[in-house]
Formats: sequence, C-alpha cells, structure tokens
Amino acid sequence: MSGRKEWIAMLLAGGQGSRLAPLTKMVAKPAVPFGGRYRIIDFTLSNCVNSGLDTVGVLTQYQPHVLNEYIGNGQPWDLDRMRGGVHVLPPYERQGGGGFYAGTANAIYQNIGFIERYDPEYVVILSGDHIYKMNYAKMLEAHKRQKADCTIAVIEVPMEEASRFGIMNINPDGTIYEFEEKPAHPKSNLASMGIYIFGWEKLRSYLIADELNPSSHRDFGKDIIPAMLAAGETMLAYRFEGYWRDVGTIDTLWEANMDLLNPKVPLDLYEDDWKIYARSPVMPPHYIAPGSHVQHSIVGEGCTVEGDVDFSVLFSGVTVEKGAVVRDSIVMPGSVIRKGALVQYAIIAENVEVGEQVSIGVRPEDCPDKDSWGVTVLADGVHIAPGCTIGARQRIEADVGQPAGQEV
Amino acid sequence: MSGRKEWIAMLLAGGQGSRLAPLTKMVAKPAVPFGGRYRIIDFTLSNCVNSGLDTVGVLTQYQPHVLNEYIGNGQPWDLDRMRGGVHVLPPYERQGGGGFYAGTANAIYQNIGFIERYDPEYVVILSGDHIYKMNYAKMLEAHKRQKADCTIAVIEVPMEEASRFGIMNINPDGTIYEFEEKPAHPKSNLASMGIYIFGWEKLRSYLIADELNPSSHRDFGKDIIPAMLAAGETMLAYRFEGYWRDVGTIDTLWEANMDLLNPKVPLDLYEDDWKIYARSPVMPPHYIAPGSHVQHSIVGEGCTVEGDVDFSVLFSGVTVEKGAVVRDSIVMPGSVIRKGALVQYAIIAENVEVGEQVSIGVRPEDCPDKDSWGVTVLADGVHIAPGCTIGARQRIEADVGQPAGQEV
Amino acid sequence: MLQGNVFGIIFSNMHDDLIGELTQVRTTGSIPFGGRYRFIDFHLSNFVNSGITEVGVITKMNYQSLMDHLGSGREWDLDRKNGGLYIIPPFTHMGASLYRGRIEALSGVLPLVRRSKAGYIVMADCNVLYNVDLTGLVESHIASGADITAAYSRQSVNSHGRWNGMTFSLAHDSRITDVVIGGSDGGEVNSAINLFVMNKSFFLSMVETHLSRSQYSFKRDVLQARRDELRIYGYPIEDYCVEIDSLRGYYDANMQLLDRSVRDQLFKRETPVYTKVRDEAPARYGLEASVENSLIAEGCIIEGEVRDSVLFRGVRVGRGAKVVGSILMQGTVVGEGADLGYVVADKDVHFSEGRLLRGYEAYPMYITKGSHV
Amino acid sequence: MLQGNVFGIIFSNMHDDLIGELTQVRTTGSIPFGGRYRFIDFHLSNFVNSGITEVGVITKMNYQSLMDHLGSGREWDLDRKNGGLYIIPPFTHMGASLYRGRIEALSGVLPLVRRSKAGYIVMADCNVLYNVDLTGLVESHIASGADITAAYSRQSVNSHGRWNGMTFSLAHDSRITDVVIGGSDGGEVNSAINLFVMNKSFFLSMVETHLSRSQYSFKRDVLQARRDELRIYGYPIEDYCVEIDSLRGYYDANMQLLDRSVRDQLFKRETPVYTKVRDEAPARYGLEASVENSLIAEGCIIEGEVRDSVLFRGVRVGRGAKVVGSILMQGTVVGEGADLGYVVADKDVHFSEGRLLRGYEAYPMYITKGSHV
Repeated sequence: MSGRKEWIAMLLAGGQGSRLAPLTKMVAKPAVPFGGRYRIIDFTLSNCVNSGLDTVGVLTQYQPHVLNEYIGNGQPWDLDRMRGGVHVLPPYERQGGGGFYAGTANAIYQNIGFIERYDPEYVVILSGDHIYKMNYAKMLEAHKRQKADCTIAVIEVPMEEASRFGIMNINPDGTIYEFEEKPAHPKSNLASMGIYIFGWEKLRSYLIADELNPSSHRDFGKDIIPAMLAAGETMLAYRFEGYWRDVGTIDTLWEANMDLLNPKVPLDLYEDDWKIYARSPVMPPHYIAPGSHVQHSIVGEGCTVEGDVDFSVLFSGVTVEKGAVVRDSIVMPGSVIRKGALVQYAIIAENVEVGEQVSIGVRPEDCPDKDSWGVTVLADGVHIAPGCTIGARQRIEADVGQPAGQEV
Repeated sequence: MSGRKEWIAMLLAGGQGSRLAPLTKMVAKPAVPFGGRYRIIDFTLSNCVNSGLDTVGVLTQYQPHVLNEYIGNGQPWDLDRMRGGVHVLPPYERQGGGGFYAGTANAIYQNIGFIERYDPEYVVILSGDHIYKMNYAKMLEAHKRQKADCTIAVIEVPMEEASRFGIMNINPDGTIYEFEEKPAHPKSNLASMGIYIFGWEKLRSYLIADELNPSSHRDFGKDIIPAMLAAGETMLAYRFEGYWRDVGTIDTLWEANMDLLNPKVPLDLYEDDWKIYARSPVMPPHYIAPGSHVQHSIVGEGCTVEGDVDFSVLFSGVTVEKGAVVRDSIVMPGSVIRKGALVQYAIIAENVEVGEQVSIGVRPEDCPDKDSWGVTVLADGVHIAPGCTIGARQRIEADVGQPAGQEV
Repeated sequence: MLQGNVFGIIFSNMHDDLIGELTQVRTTGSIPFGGRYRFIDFHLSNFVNSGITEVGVITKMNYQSLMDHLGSGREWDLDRKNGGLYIIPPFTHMGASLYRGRIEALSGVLPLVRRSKAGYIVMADCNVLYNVDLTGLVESHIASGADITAAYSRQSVNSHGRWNGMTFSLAHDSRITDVVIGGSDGGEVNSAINLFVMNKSFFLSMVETHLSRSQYSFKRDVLQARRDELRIYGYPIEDYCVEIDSLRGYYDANMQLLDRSVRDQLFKRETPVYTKVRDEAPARYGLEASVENSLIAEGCIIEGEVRDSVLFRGVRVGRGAKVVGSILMQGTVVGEGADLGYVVADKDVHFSEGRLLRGYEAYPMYITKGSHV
Repeated sequence: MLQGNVFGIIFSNMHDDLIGELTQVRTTGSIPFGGRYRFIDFHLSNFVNSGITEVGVITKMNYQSLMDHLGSGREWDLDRKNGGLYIIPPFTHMGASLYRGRIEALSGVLPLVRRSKAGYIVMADCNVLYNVDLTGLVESHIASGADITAAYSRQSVNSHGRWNGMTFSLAHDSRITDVVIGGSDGGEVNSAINLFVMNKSFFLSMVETHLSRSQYSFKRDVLQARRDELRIYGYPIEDYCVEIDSLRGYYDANMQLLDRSVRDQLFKRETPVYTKVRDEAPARYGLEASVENSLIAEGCIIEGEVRDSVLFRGVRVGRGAKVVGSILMQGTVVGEGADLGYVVADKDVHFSEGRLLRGYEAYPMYITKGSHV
C-alpha cells in the first residue's frame, strides 16, 4: 500500500454537459442519474476499482458540489484508501498561476503535482460520461506487451456513423498511423472511446510542451494525440468489444436507459463479479399495490407503485399513484406521478411533481409531424399543475400551470 | 444522524498567508506544520469535534491540494460522518456565476447551497490560523441564552497592543455597541478572535444583501458585522480566557512553537479529554543515540538524534547527526541536520538538508545590530552545502552553495 | 438531545430460543426482516437517530453473521474514534463461561460503561421492532427521577394464541406497581418492549450488586423482586411496535408491512432505518411479470407472478412461477413454473422448476437456509 | 504483485503459552512491541505491503484486546468492501468448542477461503517478527510447483539456552528432507519462521482430509508425517527475523531495536509497519532530561534519565528518576527519583517516588499490567 503506484487514473468529469440540459442545470453531467440506481460516473469508477485501479483523480470544475458530495470519501466504490483512493480535483489558485481548466490536457497539466505524489509508471485518462463495463487491466497488459507510448481504446461503430467520431486508422499490428477527428470520408470504423493509457514520463513531457504552444486547444484529441503521432511515438489501438454508449444527449441518455430493459443488450448489472457500485439511498424495499401492473421495467428502492408502469425506469423513492400510467419513460429519484396522469416518452428529473390527470409526452406513432417528435424532459423540482398537457420534445424548466400546492 | 443539524461550522482557510512566506510557498497557511506533530488547522478542527460540532466546511482556494489531501475523509479528526463530517469547499463554476472567493463573506455566500443541505439553526464561522483550545458549545449556550443574533468571541489583549486588533466596545450586559478595526485610540482591550456564531436565517439575509452592495469588500469584519451593528441586531461579545495565538507571521509562528516548551503557558497537549487530532505519520518511535543531549524540547516520531537538541521542536522523521547542535529552532518533517552543523533561532521547513559544518541563524546576543536580528527561515526542500554560513533573519528559498549531492 | 449523554446496550441473543428455526445459524439480532433489514438494524437506527452514538452489542453464540453484518458500524455512522460500536464477545477473560442471564451478560459491558462519559443507559432487546425517537423516553426518565424507566406498548393479548411477554400494572403517576411474566387475562395490556432506561450510577451498582449475589435475571431479580423498593416507571410508546416470539409472529410481522400505515410508522423518512449496503442492481420486472401487494427489494428479477409477499434482495422468480403469501429471503431462486403458497424460505433456497409447496397462513412452511427443494 | 491472488491467514494465539506473563490478558498477536506496535502489526503490514488485502485472523481466547486494536482494519487499509480483514472467533456455530490444533483452528476460515478468488494461501504466526516483501516467497512457491513452501531463517541455536523451534534439512533443490521440532545439535540451523505458502486447492483438501481424521497438528501430521509424500520446499528469508518464545526473548528482541541495522531492517521506509493511531502529543523532554541509546514513543514526558531502554506511548519519567535497560509499556508512570534497572513494565504500571527495582539483563523483572509498585 505504500511506495509508488504502478498506475493511476485521471477521470475528466469537467464538462458542463449542455447537450443534456436541463438535466445538467444543477449537476455536472457525470452526476446525472442513470439506470434506476446509479449516476453516470458510477460506471467508470466501478470499472476502475474492478480493474484493480485504486487511485483515481476526478477533475471537475462545473457544479462540483453535488459530485463532490456524491463521491465523498469514495467508500461506496471501495475507494477510501489510506494511500490512493478517489480524490475530487477542482481548479485552484497558486503562486504564479492556476485557475479554471482550459481544456482536458490543461486539466491534467494543472494536476501534475497530484499525479507525482503517487509516482506512477502509467496514467489512464478516462471520461466520466460513458456507460460500459471494461477491464482496464487488460488494456494495460496490451500496452505493456507492445511497449506502446500511448494506447487508445477503440470500438467498431457502424461505418455510416463513423464520421461522428474520432477515427483511428491502424496498421496490421494494431498501431495507429493516423487519427482523424470526425472525418467526412472515414477510412475505418474504429472510433476512439476517449480512454487512453500513457507512460507517465512521456505524457508529462507532452503536457509541458503543449502548455508552451500558444495555439493549442489544450485538448487530448486535438493536440496531445496528434503531437505524439507526428513525433512518431508508438500509438496502439486497443479494441474493445461489448456495450459502450455515450450518454451526452437527451436522446442517447433515454436510449441507454431503455437498453437496460433489453435482454439482448450485453450490459448485465446483475453480475456478481463486475458490480457497478453506487452511493445507496437509505430506503425500504419498494411496494407494488394491489391492482397495479409493472412489466418490463426497472424499479428502485422506496418506490410506491399503485398505477401501471411499462418499459420504464423508476429511480428510488418514486411514487406512481392509482390510475397513473408511466410508459417508455425515466423517472428520477423522489418524483411523484399523481392519480390518473399519463407519462410517456419522457425523462422526469428529480423531485418533480406531475399533477393529477396531467399528460406528458407523446408516442411517436401519435405524433402528426414525425420531425417534431422527441423525448420530453422535465427539469429538477418542477411542478405540473393538474390537468395540464405537455407535448413531445419539450424542455420544461419551470412550473407549469398553477403549482399543485396552491390548489384549493 | 439524519434530519437537520443544530449547528455547523464554516472554516475560512483561504488565506495565502504571504506573511508566512516562504513557508506558504507550496501549502496554504492552515497546512503549515506546528508543534512537532500538527498542522495549524488541527487545532480548529479538533476544537470542532471536541465541541460536538460534526459538520465542518473548509473554504479554501489557495494551494488546496496539500490541505485537501491532509484533511482527506476527515477520519483523523473523527469527522468522517455519513451525514456531515468535514468537506473541503473550493470555488467552482456554475451557470450564471461562481468563481474565486472575493472575500470571507463571499466565500460563505457562494456556499449557501452547502450550508442549506444541513438546514442548520446556527452557523459558526472560524478561521484556520489560530492556536487555541476552545469549547464552542459553551459559546453557543451563551448565544442562545442571550438570544443574540451574532456572538463574537473576544479575548483581552494588553492595552498597548489593542490598536493591532479589531476591538469590541461593549455594554455592561456583554452586548457590543461599537466595533473598531485597528483603532488608533482603543476604548477597550477586547479583541475579536474572528470566531462568530450567527443564526443562519439572519446571516443569510445579510450575506445576500452584502452581495448586492457594490462597494462592499465582502468581508465579515469590514462589512457584515458593521452592517448588523448599524441595523441594531443583538451582537454579543463572548469572553474567552485561555491561550490563543495568531500564527500569521514567522515571528508569531516561532513564538507559539516555543510556547509549547514553556510549562507556564496554559496550552496542554497531553490532556486526554481535549485531544488535538492530527493525521499521523507512519513511523517508528524516535531514537536518541548514546552521547546525545536532548533537553527542553519536543521530538516527533521517527527522528534520529545523535547530536544536541535544546529549546527546540523537531517534527517527525528529522535527523540530527553527530556533533550537530539545534537550539531555539523548529525543524519540520523529514529534514536532516548533518554532522557538526549549528542551527539556532531558525525555522527549517520540510525535507531540507543542512550540510556538514553549516551554521544557520544567530543568537540575539551575538547580533551586533539588534534591529537586523530575527529568526531565519529555510523553505521546503532547500539544500545548504557543507560549510556555508547563513546569518540572522534570512529567508532562504533556493539551494545555497553547491548541492550536497554533488560533493566529491 | 441525547448526543454524548447516553450509552446504548443491545442484547443480540436474548430470545434465540423463541424463534428456533431462524436462529439455528444466527443470533436473534441478525434475523432478516422486511426485505432488506436485520432485527438489530432497527435498534441501531433508533439509537443513532436519537443521538446515541456509543453502543455496546452483547453477543453470546452464533455471532459470526452478526459481526459480518455490523462490520465497523459504518452504515450506522458508528465507526468512531470516540464511542461508536462495540461488539462484546461472550467471554473476555480466561476461564469465564457463557452467561446465565441478562445481568451476567452485562458484566462484559461494565468496563465500557465505566469509561463512558454518558450519564444514562438505554438497553434494548432485538426481538421487538419499532422506529421511535428515544429522546422522550430518556427525558421522561430524567424528569420522574426514576431508578428504572421501562417502555411499554398497549397490546391485545393472545393474538397468536400464546403470551410469553412481560406486562406492567401502572399507578396514576406511571409508577409500575406490578410486573407479570407470561400470564395474562387477555384484553389490552401494558406490554413491556424490553426497552429500559437507567442512570449510569444506578446501572453500575445494580449490576455489581446482583452479580455478587449470583442473581442473573433482570426481570425476576430486579424488576419483580425489587418492585417496591425501587422507583420503576413506565413510559408508553404510541408508535407501532411488534414483538416477535415465534415463527408465526415473524411471518405476521412481515405481512403487516404490506399495510401502508405500518410501513409509514416503521420506515419514517426523517428517521430512516440503516442497514448494510449490498450493491445490488435495482429490481427488474420481465415482460410477463405480475406483482401485487408485495414488498420487493433491490436485485430481484421477477418474471412470474408475486402476490401478498415480501421478497428480499436478489430473489429470482422465473417465468410462469407463482409466489403467494410468502417470505423469500436473500438469494432465493424460484424456478420456472414453481408454485409457492405461504412459504418462509431462508437465505439461498433453490426451488426447482415446477415445484409446488403449500403452507397455511396460520402455519407457514419454513425452508432451511441453502436448501435445494 | 500478489494483489488479489493471495489469501493471508494469521494465527493470533498459537504461542500464548510460551510467553505466559505477557499473554495473561491478551493474545500473542496483541503483545506490545517496539514502543508502539503489537506483534500482529508486523504481519498485517507485511501482508498489505505485499499486496495481500484479504486476511483472516484466527483467534482463540483473550481476543477482546486484539479486536480493540484491529477495529475495522482501517490502519492497515483493510476495511474493504471486498476482502479486507476478517476476525475469526473461536467458534462459529453452536456446540463447537475451542480448537485443539492448527488444523482445527483453520476450520473456521474454510468458508472464507472457498469464497475467495485467491489462488494461494499464506499463513503466518504472530511470534516471529520480520519486515519482508512476500512476493518472492510466493513466486518461488509457484515456480517450484511445491505443495507447501516453508520460509526459514538461518539462526544460531541455543542463544537463550533452550530451543523450541522447528528446523529443516534441505536438499540442494531446497526440497525439505527432514523436519525436527525442538531438538538441535546447536550451531547454525534452518529455523522455521512459521510462514507457509500453499495453493488454495491443496490447502482446502489438506485441512479437510486431516480434520476428517482428527489429525490437528500441522507440524506433526502434515509437515513431519507427510514429508516424503508431499513436495515441501524451503525458502530462505535473508532479512532480520526474530522469534520470541519467552520473556527473555521478548526482552532481547526489544533491546535489539537499539541497534540501527535492526531498526533499518524492521522499520523500512518503503514498507512501513502500520499500527493503531492513538493521537498522542509528541514526546517532550524537560529541562533536566538525559536520554541515551533509547527508543522513545510519542506522548512520553521525560524529566529524568533514560538509558538503553524502550519507552512506549505516554510514559512519564519524573524528575531525578533513572531508567536503565528497561521496557516500559504504554502509560507507565515512573515517579520522581525512582530507579529502575532491567524492568519490563506492562501497561499502566505506576512506580512510586523513590522506588528502586532491579532485575538482571539475563532475568529482567516483569511487572504485571496496572500494578502500583
């Protein structure tokens, strides 16, 4: 437990996540709830600890308090270690500089001091906004075996979607000869997953050089990786096979939640030897009342369901009252769906109240104009007054109608 | 353990501590070592937990990493609580604002969200740079008994020094009718200790009003307290009797360390029922070799003393080689005093190497010009090559002479 | 606020013999309850929610599962440098044997109580479950100047056809005038819930005095024998309390959780019941799941029909299976098409495909831990 | 790196009878040593410093002080969700009695070992102290394909006039050809340090086989009886090892810490020895203090003279007092003018003012815990 660490992870959790608005109004993207019990960052943190990585720096600057409180001392992920463990690293002021992170590479640069405390041989760079299970130890083995300077995890994407990704073009031995960011005419379908392993000595020298380059974006994908490629470093692509999903938009977040209900999707949360850890709510088991129907759904702790729930994900402490119907939707912790309300194709954030007889969202088949269809989102804490109707693809950030509490 | 907290503490640890330079080059002032085992902030944190305060926010923005790592999950102070405990609160970015703390009041203002999570009735404002033992619970009792809006801890200082402090002028019932910051002609000798208890509702309204005032310094002493006095709030002075020392300068830091060696100073670190907690080094007991003399000193764990130590404080892991003499000095963790060296009236920071036959510092009685006398300070990690002489009142921030490692 | 001024004592084994089926492999304190709890969770949570953060748990036998469950006490925020959770093993010095009664059991806790700064002692047994802020109880004890204050609950007797409990007769000022064990004429009684408050000094001298006389029964040698000499007061608990003294009682208490008002009284939002975290995924319902009037814990995967039941963490109910009026503990697997009625399955029981088991509501069928049926 | 692949077992009581004075109130594992440690600290630290983070500590009696010391295992970073520290109490199910030998003692650990993902078992006894990275030992075990690998240290026999240890004869390939307990012709021997490695599968079948035959001695029934049948290899430990089998040995081992090379081998900077934190202030030396060739722990206040001694945490040496060649455990108070030579004072001993006590280097005088002399 003492001495140097062979490897440590730096998790980039800084993004504001504006494409997830209004869910990211009060919380950083990695802290957005996912899958009935988790927050997005739980997957990456659990991957770390399950891979034997016991030291993780979480780089954050946007609304860190929720994330900071959520991660706390790291105990839920078994990352409360005497030496190492998980540390949230916000920007800081220091003699002769410091300040908010200017880019992913700058965020690591500003935390060189943190990294050097552990004197690691390898550093893993991760991002906190993907849903997947991956053993980073196997990737490190490949990195060591091929004596790479940098190893980048890649996944095959459908060729027609390749132009939305950073694409790696590789030699037969797996080394990368070219990196193209969102190429119009992709030469391969190997997309970067944003997961890098570097020898620390090497990475440090590139980070320092990048800081001196006034035209740099201070970004791994735009600056560090191209610079290393240009300098002829050994860059290895490591193929990942399995479920991997970016949840950076409302649509992908909704779809990834729905994937959990699909038995064909290879992401098993019930495996004992690769658990996804989370900070648990302190609630009793959920209760399903007589006369209610719950099918093809995930239901968290402390829920009370008296209505019908179908193809949906209910987080902890959700109430679905009598006669209410929730389908094809995600309802985050503490929200209440009152009697007779209908919620479909919607994401209901935390502590929302959907009043009696309210109708939220529209099925695609009921939408006259297919282009205007989309998932409807209700932001944290909003109240929808009884009887209101909210259509497709809405983003509701404030109370609608008279607040339910003011009814007479 | 659930529900609201009666009181919580907010500890202002943000100061750069430039008057303690060069000791604060790499660490924030509250993280400066003190007393052979502690860091300055240990006293305030231990006071909190010994007073039954189990929720402490530590506000910091300057070089927070050392402090952050030092505080960690709060376990050494028994402040790793499921709800509450100690939280380091750096500045953060958020939609529509945020940023580095503009003053002590602004620092609290920016963390209103943190405070409200605990829904406290009272908030204690503390600073992290004083050495004292105080039961804040007794101060809270006085605050409640007299139904004060704000209670300020005060201590009697010698009248001739009163103009260096914020002075409270009080009525016979202990309420404050006037506050004067560093008055040229003080009317009393009751100095503010920078320890405040407020009803949270009241404080919040003043913090919000202060943010709207463009001419405010966003400071408790300069803005919040005068505004409350002007508005006629009940402001109570709470007299503290006992040892209390600001360690904001090199001289006061040195003196406060020396106070620990003085049996007449009422600060007992060996009391069982008001322990001062600290994060402990993992080191064996210290060893005193044959032929060495150690008197009237404090010696930390893991030290090896082969020379003479007199009227000094040695922190953990310090080595004093044969024939070396350390007197009237403070030697911080991991430093080495080589054979035959003489260290007197000096503060040696962490991991310093003082080479063989070096002479550091001067006794006041040996100083021809009394005004030029003062304590000499060697900053973290510096090496003093063998044979060098460093006089009184020096601030050494870089290696002197040839580095000892390059000797032939 | 009781913070720092009360030392809590929990007897984890006091009633092992009454619920023999469930205590073959565990203490009373570690009997699973309500889908995710153990009996002792309610008492530890009552203590910490009331500000009692110095707690001794007295053990006798079979305490490995209890130790695993409690760990360092972290889930109850009792892993503290000062105070926190102490597990007191059955013997602490050479030659001592297992204890013969409550007072002898307390001898192991005396050094901790002496060292404590607390002024009061609260003692609780594991086999009565309730969610109660103990502040009122301790304040009433202090106000009355009693030697002992005993909490009680108004209960109807003979609901299960037998009565093992202790009942109090009270004077108008709540002083206890009579203590009866076992017998009762039926009707409403003041039923002891085995929850007591004492001043620390009284507690210490009481334990020492009776130990020196080889008197080991708190109920017989103290409450009954010294009823007139001591000032023993009663304190009523108005909230839901359930005493579990048999497998039938255990079954009924679980089933009562399907009643909203019982759940609301036992799982209060402001005073939650803490238990060991197990990192299970949330429960998943399959395409043909049908669940009504049931309490379902995390980690369950339900593809069949469940009615009027309590399912603990990680239970699997296969396609076409039917579970009615049953309690399935952690890790129970119900094979496809199996049909269970009024069954209490202990941990990790496997019911094969198509298996049919039928108990009665009045005599639920108990299946031993780890059985393959 | 052994991370995740080794299950560590520590016997905390194996040698209680050999050091009877010190184990009257504690297990061998919790004997204080070196100013601030307990014997078990060295083994737990060896394990975690070698990446072994799943550790079972087998206890028998007197383990309250051991439990207090270990707590949740936090100081050794062993308070983990997966793996971490398990304390195995002497009986885990009804009716079982205390164990009769090492193999029976291991029965309590079998369920944990079966559940573990580790492929190898390392077993250590508490009464041999060393600071060794165990990676080489396990790697040698794997490379040789041995059933059992037994670590040994080259030692001179009869240094204390008796020999209780086990010695090995080795073939050129390090296979153990003979195992002798107790007897020796003197001179340099390969002394067993009671540190063994086995494959998990071998370990499980070995324990089960011998249990079923009521053979409880690992040394006699396995190492000696099956010497030819099994592949038992030796592995030399070059670093400082000290076996403590008597009060005299205990005294000598403490005194050896005054030798820099012993300290350097036992307290390595890169593999520190972790122990329970006690939040003592640093040691303070008074105006007339005179200390030479001594190890002084935190919390001591020294106003007198100390030579050739080991002072544990919180010892007070009054003005004019003299302490020579002594071991003073935690909380010892030496009154003004008292004069102690060759004394081993257990915890919390008070020596009154002016008291004179004199043992001999060969027969140090032992003073029982808590005595007032």
